[in-house]
Amino acid sequence: MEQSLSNAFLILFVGMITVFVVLLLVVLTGKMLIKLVDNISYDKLEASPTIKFVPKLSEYEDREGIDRKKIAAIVASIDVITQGKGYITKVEKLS
Amino acid sequence: MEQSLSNAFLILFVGMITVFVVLLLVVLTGKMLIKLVDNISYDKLEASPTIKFVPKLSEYEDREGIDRKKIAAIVASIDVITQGKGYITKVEKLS
Amino acid sequence: MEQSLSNAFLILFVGMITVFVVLLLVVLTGKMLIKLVDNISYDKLEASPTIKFVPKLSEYEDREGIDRKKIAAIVASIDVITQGKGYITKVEKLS
Amino acid sequence: MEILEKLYEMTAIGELINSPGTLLMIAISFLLLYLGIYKKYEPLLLVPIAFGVLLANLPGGNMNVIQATAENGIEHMTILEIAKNHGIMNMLYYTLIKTGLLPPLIFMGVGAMTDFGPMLRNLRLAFFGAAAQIGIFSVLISAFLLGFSLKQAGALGIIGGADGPTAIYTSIILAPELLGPIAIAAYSYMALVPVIIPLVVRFTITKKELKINMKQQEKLFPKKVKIKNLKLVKIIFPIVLATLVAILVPSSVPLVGMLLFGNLIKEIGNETNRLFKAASETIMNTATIFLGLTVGATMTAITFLNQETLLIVVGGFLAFAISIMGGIFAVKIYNVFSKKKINPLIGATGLSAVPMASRVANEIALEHDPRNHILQYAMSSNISGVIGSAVAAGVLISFLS
Amino acid sequence: MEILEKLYEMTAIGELINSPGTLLMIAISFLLLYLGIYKKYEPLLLVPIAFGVLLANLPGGNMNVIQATAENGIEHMTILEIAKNHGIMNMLYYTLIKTGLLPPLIFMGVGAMTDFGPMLRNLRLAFFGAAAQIGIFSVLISAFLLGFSLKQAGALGIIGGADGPTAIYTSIILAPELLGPIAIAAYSYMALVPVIIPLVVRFTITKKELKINMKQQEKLFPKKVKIKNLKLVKIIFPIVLATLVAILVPSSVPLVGMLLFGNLIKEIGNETNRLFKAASETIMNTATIFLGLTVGATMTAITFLNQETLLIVVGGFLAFAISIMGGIFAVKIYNVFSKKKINPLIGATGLSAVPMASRVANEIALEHDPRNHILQYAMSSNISGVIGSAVAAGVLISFLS
Amino acid sequence: MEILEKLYEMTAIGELINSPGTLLMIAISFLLLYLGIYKKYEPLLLVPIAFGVLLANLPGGNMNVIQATAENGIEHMTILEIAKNHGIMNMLYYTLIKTGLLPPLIFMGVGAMTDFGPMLRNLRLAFFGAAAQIGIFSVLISAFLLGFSLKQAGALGIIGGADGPTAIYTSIILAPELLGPIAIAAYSYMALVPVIIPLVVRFTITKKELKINMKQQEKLFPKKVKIKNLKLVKIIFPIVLATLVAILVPSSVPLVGMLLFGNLIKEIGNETNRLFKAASETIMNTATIFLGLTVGATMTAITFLNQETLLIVVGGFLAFAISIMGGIFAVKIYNVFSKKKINPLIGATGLSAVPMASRVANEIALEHDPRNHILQYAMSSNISGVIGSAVAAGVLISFLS
Ligand code: NA
Ligand code: NA
Ligand code: NA
Repeated sequence: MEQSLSNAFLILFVGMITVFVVLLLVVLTGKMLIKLVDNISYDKLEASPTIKFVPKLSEYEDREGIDRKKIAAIVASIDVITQGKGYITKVEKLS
Repeated sequence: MEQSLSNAFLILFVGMITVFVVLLLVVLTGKMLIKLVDNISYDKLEASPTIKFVPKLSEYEDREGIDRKKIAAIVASIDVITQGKGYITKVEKLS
Repeated sequence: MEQSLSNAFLILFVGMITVFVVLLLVVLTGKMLIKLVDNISYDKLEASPTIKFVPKLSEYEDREGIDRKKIAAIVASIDVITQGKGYITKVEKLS
Repeated sequence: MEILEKLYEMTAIGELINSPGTLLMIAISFLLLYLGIYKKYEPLLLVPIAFGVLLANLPGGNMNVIQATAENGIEHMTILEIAKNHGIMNMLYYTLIKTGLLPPLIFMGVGAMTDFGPMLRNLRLAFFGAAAQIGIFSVLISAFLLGFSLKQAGALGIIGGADGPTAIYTSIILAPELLGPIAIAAYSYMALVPVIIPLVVRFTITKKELKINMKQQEKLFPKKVKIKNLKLVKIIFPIVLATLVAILVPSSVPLVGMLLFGNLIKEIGNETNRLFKAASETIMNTATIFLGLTVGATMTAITFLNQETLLIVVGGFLAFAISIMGGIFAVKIYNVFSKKKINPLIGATGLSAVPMASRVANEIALEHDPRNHILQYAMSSNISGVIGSAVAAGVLISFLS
Repeated sequence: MEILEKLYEMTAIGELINSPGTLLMIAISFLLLYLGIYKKYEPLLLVPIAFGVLLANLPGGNMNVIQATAENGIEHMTILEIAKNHGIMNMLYYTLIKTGLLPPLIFMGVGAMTDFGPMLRNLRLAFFGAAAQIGIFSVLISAFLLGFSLKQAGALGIIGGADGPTAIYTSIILAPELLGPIAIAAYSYMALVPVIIPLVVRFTITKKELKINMKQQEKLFPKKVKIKNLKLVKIIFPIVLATLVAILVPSSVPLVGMLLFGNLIKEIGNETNRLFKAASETIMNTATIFLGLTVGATMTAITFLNQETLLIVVGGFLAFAISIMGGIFAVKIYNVFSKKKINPLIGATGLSAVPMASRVANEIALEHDPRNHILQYAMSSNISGVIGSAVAAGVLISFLS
Repeated sequence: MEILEKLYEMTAIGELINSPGTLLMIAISFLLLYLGIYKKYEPLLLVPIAFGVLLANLPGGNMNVIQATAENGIEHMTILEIAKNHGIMNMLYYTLIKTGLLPPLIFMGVGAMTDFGPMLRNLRLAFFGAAAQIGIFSVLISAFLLGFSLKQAGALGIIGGADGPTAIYTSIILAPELLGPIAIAAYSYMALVPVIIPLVVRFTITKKELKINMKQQEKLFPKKVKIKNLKLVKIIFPIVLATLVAILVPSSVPLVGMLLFGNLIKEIGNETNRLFKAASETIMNTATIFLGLTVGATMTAITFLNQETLLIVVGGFLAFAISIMGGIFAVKIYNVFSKKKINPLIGATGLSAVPMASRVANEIALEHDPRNHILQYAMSSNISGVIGSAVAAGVLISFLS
């Protein structure tokens, strides 16, 4: 019983320390990550270097085969109409 | 064999009685229920007393709460933009 | 070991023969099938003889409880707009 | 030469030659596909069942369901052992079907797609869903006299409940060896309801009776009760009904309880929409595929091509016809004692086979009087027929298992 | 006469008379349905739990979960044996719940529906999700002193994590016999967060503190870092976090790892949209139905109507209240040492119960100053509270199981 | 002090220090995530596989798949025993993967998303899907000579089928210990098809051959047959094909049969739309998540970091390259004897890797002649290549298992 009670207190201490350490690390690594990603040029990322001559089309995207600019236009119009509370999950081409 | 045959008839009687009793009770409790609910004021119900200052928003309701007229407008605009090659499967509110 | 090697070669031969035979049969039965179906009058098929006086309504359609004429109208309008390349997957009543 | 020999051994040609019944089974599978696809007889079930028959009967594919015996000890095997020794079809069968899991899950989906509104609006008519269960018990006795065991006779009789999942659930428990033909018979006759009901009606209902106009009767003898808050009634109704049925026929709880749970999460509305979607689409559609394929896979030449199957086909038809008659005569008897007459077609739909039976009844009524729309009245006994046969199944299980 | 006897035997009326506790359980199920449907307390969970209670307690339905013991040997039964001997509810319980499968799957869905954006934009505040776990460990000690075993005390304490799946996962491992009441308590108090938080706030935060305006503080002490490429950060963050947590608290990996996997496939976007849909809808909704029904089915009169349940209800409330206080006082202490003040409500939301707690905190802040919107700040500690309690669960499991 | 000790024991830091291979595995998981997310190599599979690697290799999480041995007796454990002793990842692996369930289910989904139209319109070209399976059997022999067992060699060779589920299904049956690296190699090379095909083409096809214009050839030598009722052909085709394949290569039924069932319920249309949705979305997406995570979880430092993995990576590449060459040379030989020439790129796509290979071939053709669109022709051999490799897998399984 006494042994167990001291165990219970041990768990209290270890537990709270762990929680604090983990969330501290969450904060710290989060901040580091944000800084790190900032240093990577955003433009570099946009020009993703994937195999160029094959516009990557997983069978899923396949279906979508809709001009991205058009989608942007749609989204914009939806934003106007819904005042930003709506989004389109899918716009599909039909085969 | 004979025992079994009398069993079969027993099942026939018990079965039909049970079915009749259950459906009779369905009719009776249904009628009682309708009367009972009638006596509860409808208005009282509408003004559901749930915790008032928190407009209940399960993530799901969120999605639906979009004005239907707006959806019609969206659909129309999409049709124009995509020249009919797209359709909207879902329009969701974002939380 | 030697036994196994000869097994490996056996698998090579049997495997490639099988694959060739199966795909040959795919080609041949495919061609036969196309000819066969051609001989069946298309019109005969269209006038599917299923029980006539029951306009088939799976329980699914049931649920939607939306005027069928309205759906027809929507579909028609979509067809016009999309030049037949679009379809509506769902039209749901919102509760 | 050795290569050709090995090639031949690998194929199933030898086995096909040795067991010509297999060819017949393949033909049956093609017939079922024809009925499901071209004739549109319950395609959601008949197509997977037919494909299951096809996969199971092509020898060597290891896709046929084998019955558990004391020797093969399948009942005590782990999932992995079943899959390794008997393939994935047996694995699916022994985890999803033989456990009795899928029919209750499908009932949950059926409940989520059922609207008790028409029944609540014409509650009195729900009573006639009881009389239409008589086919179940009559055929039980006939089948027993023809030499089936009592358990098998019960499974055969339940075809007269005109409800697929109920028939499958009852067969699994009472006579799993007859599962295939019983499921086929149940779904085929449900698809044939537009033929069977008119047939029975022709011999049992007079033209005068067919012209009884329900709306007119309503006006002559108006109801007192009107439902002011239908939504609330619809929410409380499945809860109360579940309690009631569970107390009276506990063995029907896996079916009726799940049906009413599915109905409840539909009626609550937005708050439980995620559950509704899971019950009526995700789980329902997935269960339908696996149910169809595995039920089909139980039908191999040995288990299917025998006299019992023929008797099941005949017995199933009788069970249907007698059930319809039961409903019709119950209304006739009622009409003798009541001023407010009921169209006997309302009794015919007590069979269930929702909503096909109601549509057929409505069509027949309209044929005799173009203004006599009885659809919404028929739906009442139609829906109560589902509860009726599930309760009947509970009685069978409780007495025979 | 014989017929009536048989009829009576078939029904559950006899059993109901013999065990009046059953009636109380049915009443409890009605109460839970009332809370879930009418009061809208977490209906997605409370409705299936309540219906599970109803189905399980109607005797004879064979739908109640029974505890595995050495005598009944359920743990060593195959799925089919469990289903045959104890019904489908036990089959579902022993394959989906007792194996610990569903809570991680639900966490995957929660992750797929969680946006770490608000937390990343206010990372500093995430720290206060730690202090709000103190209720878990304080109640562990109190419960142990009241006579619970250490394992049971841990399972009780975890209610203070204010996270349903975490509570269920921990209970399954540490004290499966208490699963039902713990799950009910956890979800009920989560639903009662709009009552509990204001209550605790009233006794612990001054009006002046409640008026601390976070946006104003931001302007006074501006942050240095701004996130230029939030999308990329959001993709890398769950990967790094998973690695980190897994190294520090391996026993929390089934929960936290799956949460972060779900979040990753959401953040990647179109390329993994199929996985996202599976995690956030197909699997999530299906898991919710089965979790609810089976957890409810564990609560029979014998296992539920005892003193322990009462202590769990009280202990759970304490765990919630102490956790909220922990968060609040952590902020107060921080404010002593920092010029840039934080509204103590931000600490209160460290409890988790996302996003309810944040909304409640926001409402309270607005009541005292209509321009003081703290929602997005509250969301930071709110989300980190989920990670905090999953980590705490990992510690409990690692020390006690 | 004791607290710190306990803390350290709880973490996985000690284990990480003891087994540096783990760090390498974590690095590999990051690399796979990079390839899947940033390079977009088959993200639907690589992302869950990579996350599975991450979760499995962080020690202490109990999320790594362990091989079944006679000592640990996993094969004979119930689901609950596996979950309790070895965690949920092993539970999922031994019920979904090791049973061979998921690959057939994924094939059902693939079938539901495959359109046989292009193949039916250019049936003759389907024949070249056969030649492109030569890589499978050549690498089988090479691997055997390098010291792999025949079973392992077969599993390695099947990478040359360029089809993920086929590779996984074959590996599970023939050499489960190599499942991880084989799956990774298969999916990686499928993603690298845009690099591998051009490479092989450069060394094997002349510029003149690349300019062969299929449409022009059609005009010169017009086909006689035109399909009047494509819809009906598309419905009957999978039924006939299933029968045919099942008779000739029964062991390929679980794959090919399910593929064609999926295709059938798609082609029937509205009547089986619920089944189609279950096959192509609900089941497919869910299976993809669990397949990816569990396959990833098989790759721990011990099973992955060895010479065999290296040989699999090299062998897999060879199998791909030889298969492509096989297809190309089959066309070249055909062209020697036929007046109506075929572009050898059509042979290259016999590899399968649908529809990536066809797109790549089309791009190459357009590079050499901007009017030479060969996409629809390439799709014919491309789709037949899927059937070809599933049949080859059937042969391997039938001879080696
Ligand atoms: Na019925
Ligand atoms: Na928490
Ligand atoms: Na291939």
